[in-house]
Amino acid sequence: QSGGSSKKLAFVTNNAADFWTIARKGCEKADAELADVSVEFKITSDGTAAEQKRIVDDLLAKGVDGIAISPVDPDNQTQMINDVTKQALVLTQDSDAPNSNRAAYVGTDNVAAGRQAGELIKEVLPQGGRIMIFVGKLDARNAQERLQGIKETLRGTNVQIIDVRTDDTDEVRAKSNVSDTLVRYPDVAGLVGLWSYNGPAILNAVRDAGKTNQIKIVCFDEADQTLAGVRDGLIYATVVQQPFEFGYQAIQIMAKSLAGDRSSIPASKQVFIPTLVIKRDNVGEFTQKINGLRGRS
Amino acid sequence: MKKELGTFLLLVVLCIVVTALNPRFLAPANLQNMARLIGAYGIFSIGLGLVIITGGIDLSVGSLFALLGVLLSMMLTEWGWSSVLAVLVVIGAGMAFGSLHGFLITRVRVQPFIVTLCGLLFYRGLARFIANDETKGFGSAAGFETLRNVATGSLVGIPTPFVLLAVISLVMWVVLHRSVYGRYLFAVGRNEVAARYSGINSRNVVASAYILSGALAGIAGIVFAFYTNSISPSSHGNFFELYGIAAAVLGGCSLRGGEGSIIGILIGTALLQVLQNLVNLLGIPSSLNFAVMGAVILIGVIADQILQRRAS
Amino acid sequence: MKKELGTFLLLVVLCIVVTALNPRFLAPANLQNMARLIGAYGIFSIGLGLVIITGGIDLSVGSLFALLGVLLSMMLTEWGWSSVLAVLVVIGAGMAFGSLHGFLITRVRVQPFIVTLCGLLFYRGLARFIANDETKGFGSAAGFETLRNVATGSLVGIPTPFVLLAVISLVMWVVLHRSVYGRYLFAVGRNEVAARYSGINSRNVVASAYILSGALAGIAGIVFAFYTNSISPSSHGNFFELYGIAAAVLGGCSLRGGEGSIIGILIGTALLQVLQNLVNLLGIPSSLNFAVMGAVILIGVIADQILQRRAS
Amino acid sequence: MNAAVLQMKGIEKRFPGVHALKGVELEIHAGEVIALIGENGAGKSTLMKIIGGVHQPDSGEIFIDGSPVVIASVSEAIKHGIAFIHQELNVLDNLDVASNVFLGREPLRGGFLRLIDNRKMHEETQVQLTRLGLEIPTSIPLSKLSIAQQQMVEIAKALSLEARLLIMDEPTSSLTLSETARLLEVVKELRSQGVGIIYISHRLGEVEEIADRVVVLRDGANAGSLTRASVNHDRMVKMMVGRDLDHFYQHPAADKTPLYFNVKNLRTSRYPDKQVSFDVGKGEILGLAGLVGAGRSELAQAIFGVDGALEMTITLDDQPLRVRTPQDAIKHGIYLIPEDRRHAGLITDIRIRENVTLPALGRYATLGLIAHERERQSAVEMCKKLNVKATSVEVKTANLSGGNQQKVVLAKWLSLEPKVLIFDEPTRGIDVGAKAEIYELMRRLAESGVAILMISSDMEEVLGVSDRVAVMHEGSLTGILERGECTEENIMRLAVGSRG
Ligand SMILES: Nc1ncnc2c1ncn2[C@@H]1O[C@H](COP(=O)(O)OP(=O)(O)OP(=O)(O)O)[C@@H](O)[C@H]1O
Ligand SMILES: Nc1ncnc2c1ncn2[C@@H]1O[C@H](COP(=O)(O)OP(=O)(O)OP(=O)(O)O)[C@@H](O)[C@H]1O
Ligand SMILES: [Mg+2]
Ligand SMILES: [Mg+2]
Repeated sequence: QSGGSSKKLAFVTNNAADFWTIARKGCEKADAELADVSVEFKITSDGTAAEQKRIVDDLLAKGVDGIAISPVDPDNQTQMINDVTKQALVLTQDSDAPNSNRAAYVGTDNVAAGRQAGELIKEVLPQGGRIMIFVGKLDARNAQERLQGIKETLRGTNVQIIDVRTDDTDEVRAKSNVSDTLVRYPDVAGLVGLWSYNGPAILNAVRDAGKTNQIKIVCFDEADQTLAGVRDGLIYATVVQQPFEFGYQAIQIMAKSLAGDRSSIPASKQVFIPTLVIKRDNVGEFTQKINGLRGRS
Repeated sequence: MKKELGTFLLLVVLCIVVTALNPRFLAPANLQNMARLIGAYGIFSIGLGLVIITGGIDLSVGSLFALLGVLLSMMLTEWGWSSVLAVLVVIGAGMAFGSLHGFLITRVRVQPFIVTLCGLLFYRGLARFIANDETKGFGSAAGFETLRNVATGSLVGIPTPFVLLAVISLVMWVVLHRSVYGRYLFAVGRNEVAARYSGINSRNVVASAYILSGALAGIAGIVFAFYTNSISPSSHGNFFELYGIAAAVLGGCSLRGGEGSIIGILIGTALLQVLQNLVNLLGIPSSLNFAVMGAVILIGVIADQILQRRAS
Repeated sequence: MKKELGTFLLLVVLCIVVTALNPRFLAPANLQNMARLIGAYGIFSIGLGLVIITGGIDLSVGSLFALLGVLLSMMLTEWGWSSVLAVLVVIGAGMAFGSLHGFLITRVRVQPFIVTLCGLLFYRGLARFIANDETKGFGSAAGFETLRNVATGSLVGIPTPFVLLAVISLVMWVVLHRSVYGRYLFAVGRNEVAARYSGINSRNVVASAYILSGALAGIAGIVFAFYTNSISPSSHGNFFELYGIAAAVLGGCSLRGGEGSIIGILIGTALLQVLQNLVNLLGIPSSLNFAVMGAVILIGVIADQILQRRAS
Repeated sequence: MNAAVLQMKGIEKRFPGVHALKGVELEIHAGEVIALIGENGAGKSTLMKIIGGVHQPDSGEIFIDGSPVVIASVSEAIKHGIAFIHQELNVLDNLDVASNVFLGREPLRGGFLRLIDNRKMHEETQVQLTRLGLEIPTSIPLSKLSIAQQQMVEIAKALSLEARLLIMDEPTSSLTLSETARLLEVVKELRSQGVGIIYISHRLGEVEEIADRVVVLRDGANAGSLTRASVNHDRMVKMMVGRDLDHFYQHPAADKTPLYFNVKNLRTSRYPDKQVSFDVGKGEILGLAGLVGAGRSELAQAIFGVDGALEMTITLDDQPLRVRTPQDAIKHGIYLIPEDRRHAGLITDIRIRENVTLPALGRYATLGLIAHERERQSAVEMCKKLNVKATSVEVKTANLSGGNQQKVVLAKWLSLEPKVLIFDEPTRGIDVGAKAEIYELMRRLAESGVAILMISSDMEEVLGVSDRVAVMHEGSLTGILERGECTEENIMRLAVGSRG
């Protein structure tokens, strides 16, 4: 063994979206900063708990010291996480399993992010109106929390949620869902996309229908087209997380904890990384930053 | 026409019912949306149909869309290639993969299911690797607006994918139902041995079906890439092979080979798209989307079977 | 054994290579993990193999896992049913769906591909509807720990799914390779007419294969439900039918029917699982996961073909 | 009173567009052999399929042992003690010989588990094979057997049923003389045991030998019957065809160019250590005789490039040829008419027209597009020439009678302009009238300068048609007989392996 007491850390995603490529940059930065640590970045290709369990099992078999995982289904993976904590340090990131024995959670408060989106909708539709929400899968935790946040904020206002349309992460369906909505509800005032590809899908469909000026769009995450849409004023705003921080913080915290330093874990065991609202005024600056993180000029 | 009749009637009945429940079904905007999707799905379903007629199967198209989409985006936006070149490369790549499948199936004699299953896995992995798991897109298509218009624009109000499909179907109809080559496809699919004894180079015929399917997948891949304008390598095109195979089979192609028609495939494709459209248009909860699709197809096919049996 | 030999050799070679690269491959923990997964996948792959031997196909198992998993969770945690009853209901439901498939295929004469494709769509939709698009699970399994242990625990260090698979394979081996019923499966799959002319009730034989497959899917469904402990109705079991079919086909079952063996299916399943394990164990980038799987399978099958041809 | 084992009254059967059976009557007693004869498409097989539970009659009555029955399925027919050897092979090529013979009634052990008693099955199969003189292992898969051997397996299967009524629909169409003789012995033995046998054949010699009574069908109706005493060849022909047939075989003076088509040192993978060399003259018909499994079909396939010969030198008109695939062969004007019509000869699921034109489709096409009318006319013409009985050329080939299917196979090839034509069992299942026409056609082709190699198991045909006869035994050529030396005895002597 060359590294002597070098610690093996792993970062496990919940799917293969490019959200995670930014988190990966954070991991890599931390990895570079920390001499006695090696980081493995594992992507859960098909986004299922089954695959995640397999990855974790294999990691343990390899003798990993710490895992930062984004559980696909926290409630029901609690048991698994507890099992893992017997052999390695576990952080949850991106989505939390609060009832488990994980050492800490690093990530977004998705309900709060949903509330932010709700506020944005209220802002852009002061007179109220009917809106439709789009997402890949409704049984995903972050989808439900974001939706919950939106619903909370819009309760009692004039904004009415027609329905939630799912597309099973099929981008073609994501777009045709929007097109069909525009046909079915010609009076629809706002469209909300909860997952990263929903933003571009909404934008493209609205553009095809020639309704860019009538319909207000609010979405999540920082897909290139979403940012371009914000810049061009076609999308009102997007709520973004800071996955870079997920990766960076998670690795840092794990490394410190394994070295015996528990000071970076607060008593609540939750390290919230705030979500940002990107509108036309700050989109340029944000785009630049994100492109830098993605290694683009 | 006999075998497609049931599916066709089902399609007509569905359209009437949906129109009755929501007249917006016939709104120009809706028809355009549907036509665009029927165009895109129809193009590659025809390719799959040809392969199925030879008694084969192609599971790789969905992954191929991801791979070709990623490549297209990179060629146009990152490497600055010209539209024409990029299109040629994409279609050429589709054909190259098709030839590879054909070669493995006819010369190395690996089962089509395995060859194309490996394709499904491999191309997806390759797409993700090339794209480095990042979503690719075309931004505002600066510099290749023409290509985008050809791929997803409209021609005198008719979506170009539909126009493309019309042209392709016409050509393929002649090829399949009127040409010597088409006859050979059916012959090889029905009875490869007898075809060989009749002097047909059955290996080349089978291989060519995969090449054609690859070319059509390339064209459809371009359309899909511009339609979504965003290609996430891990999910773009997932399950599309199933839709294509389903369209072909619904339209009367038999997986045992030797049966099928272009018109049938078109009807099958249209049926699947109308079903998708209907769920949204009638405001059926998305969660029931699949259930409705499954149930309607099954009922239609059963009714068809019973009618056909009564007729004979 | 001849047909499975190639896949078997590939499996052995892979295991040796992986062990050489990372000796932890043979660590008890790793072997246990793999055995557990081989058990779960093997159980339903055997069912799919039977169906494929009759010349059919079953695309619905993945969705069935979602539906049965959701039901199981609700029965145990929401409706407070006893473990035994819940298990019986799940397996019974699997058999009921299997009978439905068998009925539609043999009596109404709808193609197996269509029937089970509709199943794939319908059961998934139903699962999502019943679960109201919420993820279901078992929490800490209070009140049915025994069931959980039976489904995913260990027996003297051997994971129970593996034990289950061993028992099921043994039984199914006798059934398929030693009993009259098994003989009829092969007969019907190769030439239904000839089988009928020999006085075999081919419709019942075919239908029974789907029922058996349904029962095995029920058992596997319970194992998977407890393995993941979380059933998200929209994605639980996605693509599993493909893995099962791939295992069977890799193990020598032909989609044209009439060929296959239990041992082959087991080898095929093991191969797919080792491939998955290998990607993680060797630290291959996840994005290349699929690509590696596809490439290894293809290379193995090609090598097998070439060897077999040289041998004859 | 001795009730008939089986009695059929007023049987009617229509298929779409075809009135196949028109009030047919048939009666058979225990220990009786009835020969059922008639032209191709007369309705023989259809009538038998009604007895066997495959088809249901539109009207009419069936009595077994005097009581009326409805035979709704094959398994019911089996329960009534009816065994059926179908005209077309119905074997499972993924199973071995014993499994085929006992399919559907495997000897059991292991009680409720219903396990197959393999040992017993193989032993009993061996008994049946020995009875038929078939020397093949009981554990060999059927896919490794020649058509004739598969046919023998199917016969063994029917015999082992120990039925009271045995239906044999052209059992000997692909068998050679010695197997046929053996089979007829077995039939006689069964008759003496009280089995009722319905025997269908176009080989009238066999009929004369075996039949207690001959029942003739013509166009789906009874055309009379002959008692044992009054059976003779001409009378049977007249009843079948409705008129006399003269000139059957013709041997014109062989006006041939020798050594036109030359095959040297041919080795097939089946018999890798045997070499075969021979030649066929331009304008000559060379008969190729031998017992079942002698390797004649393999030889033909090797020449045609189907099964890649291990070694082979062919010259045509002194030009050496390279034949690796059927396309090569066809390019050089070498054509093979295969013996297995349902497997290699025809695509039974497509129309007659499409089958007939398949080998030369390019001829009916301009720029790759098929000229439909030209194609149809040509198909109609060929069918008329060979007297194919079908409502139109648009009928699915599968719906034709066996003999008519064989005619379509011939029609596929005879419209081409071959230099070398290899026939493998050309008249399998073809009725006497049509046979005469086919022989005439072959002779005309030969006269026009084609070299013809005719593989046949029908001794009459070999003797009647060939200019010379080559004989094979277990992969090697045991001799070539000139016209004058061709006798049944000489051929048989060579066929069993003693060199001439
Ligand atoms: N399944 C079917 N569908 C339509 N027509 C059929 C079918 N089976 C037989 N026929 C027709 O019924 C007629 C009688 O056929 P059958 O097979 O009984 O003749 P056959 O006397 O056995 O002739 P062969 O000597 O050629 O075997 C033929 O005209 C045939 O085309
Ligand atoms: N695909 C095969 N694989 C292995 N052996 C085969 C195969 N096909 C045929 N054979 C064998 O080749 C031998 C020669 O068969 P072939 O058909 O050439 O004989 P034949 O003289 O034409 O006799 P027949 O009258 O039975 O057709 C048969 O005994 C058979 O066992
Ligand atoms: Mg007949
Ligand atoms: Mg032969």
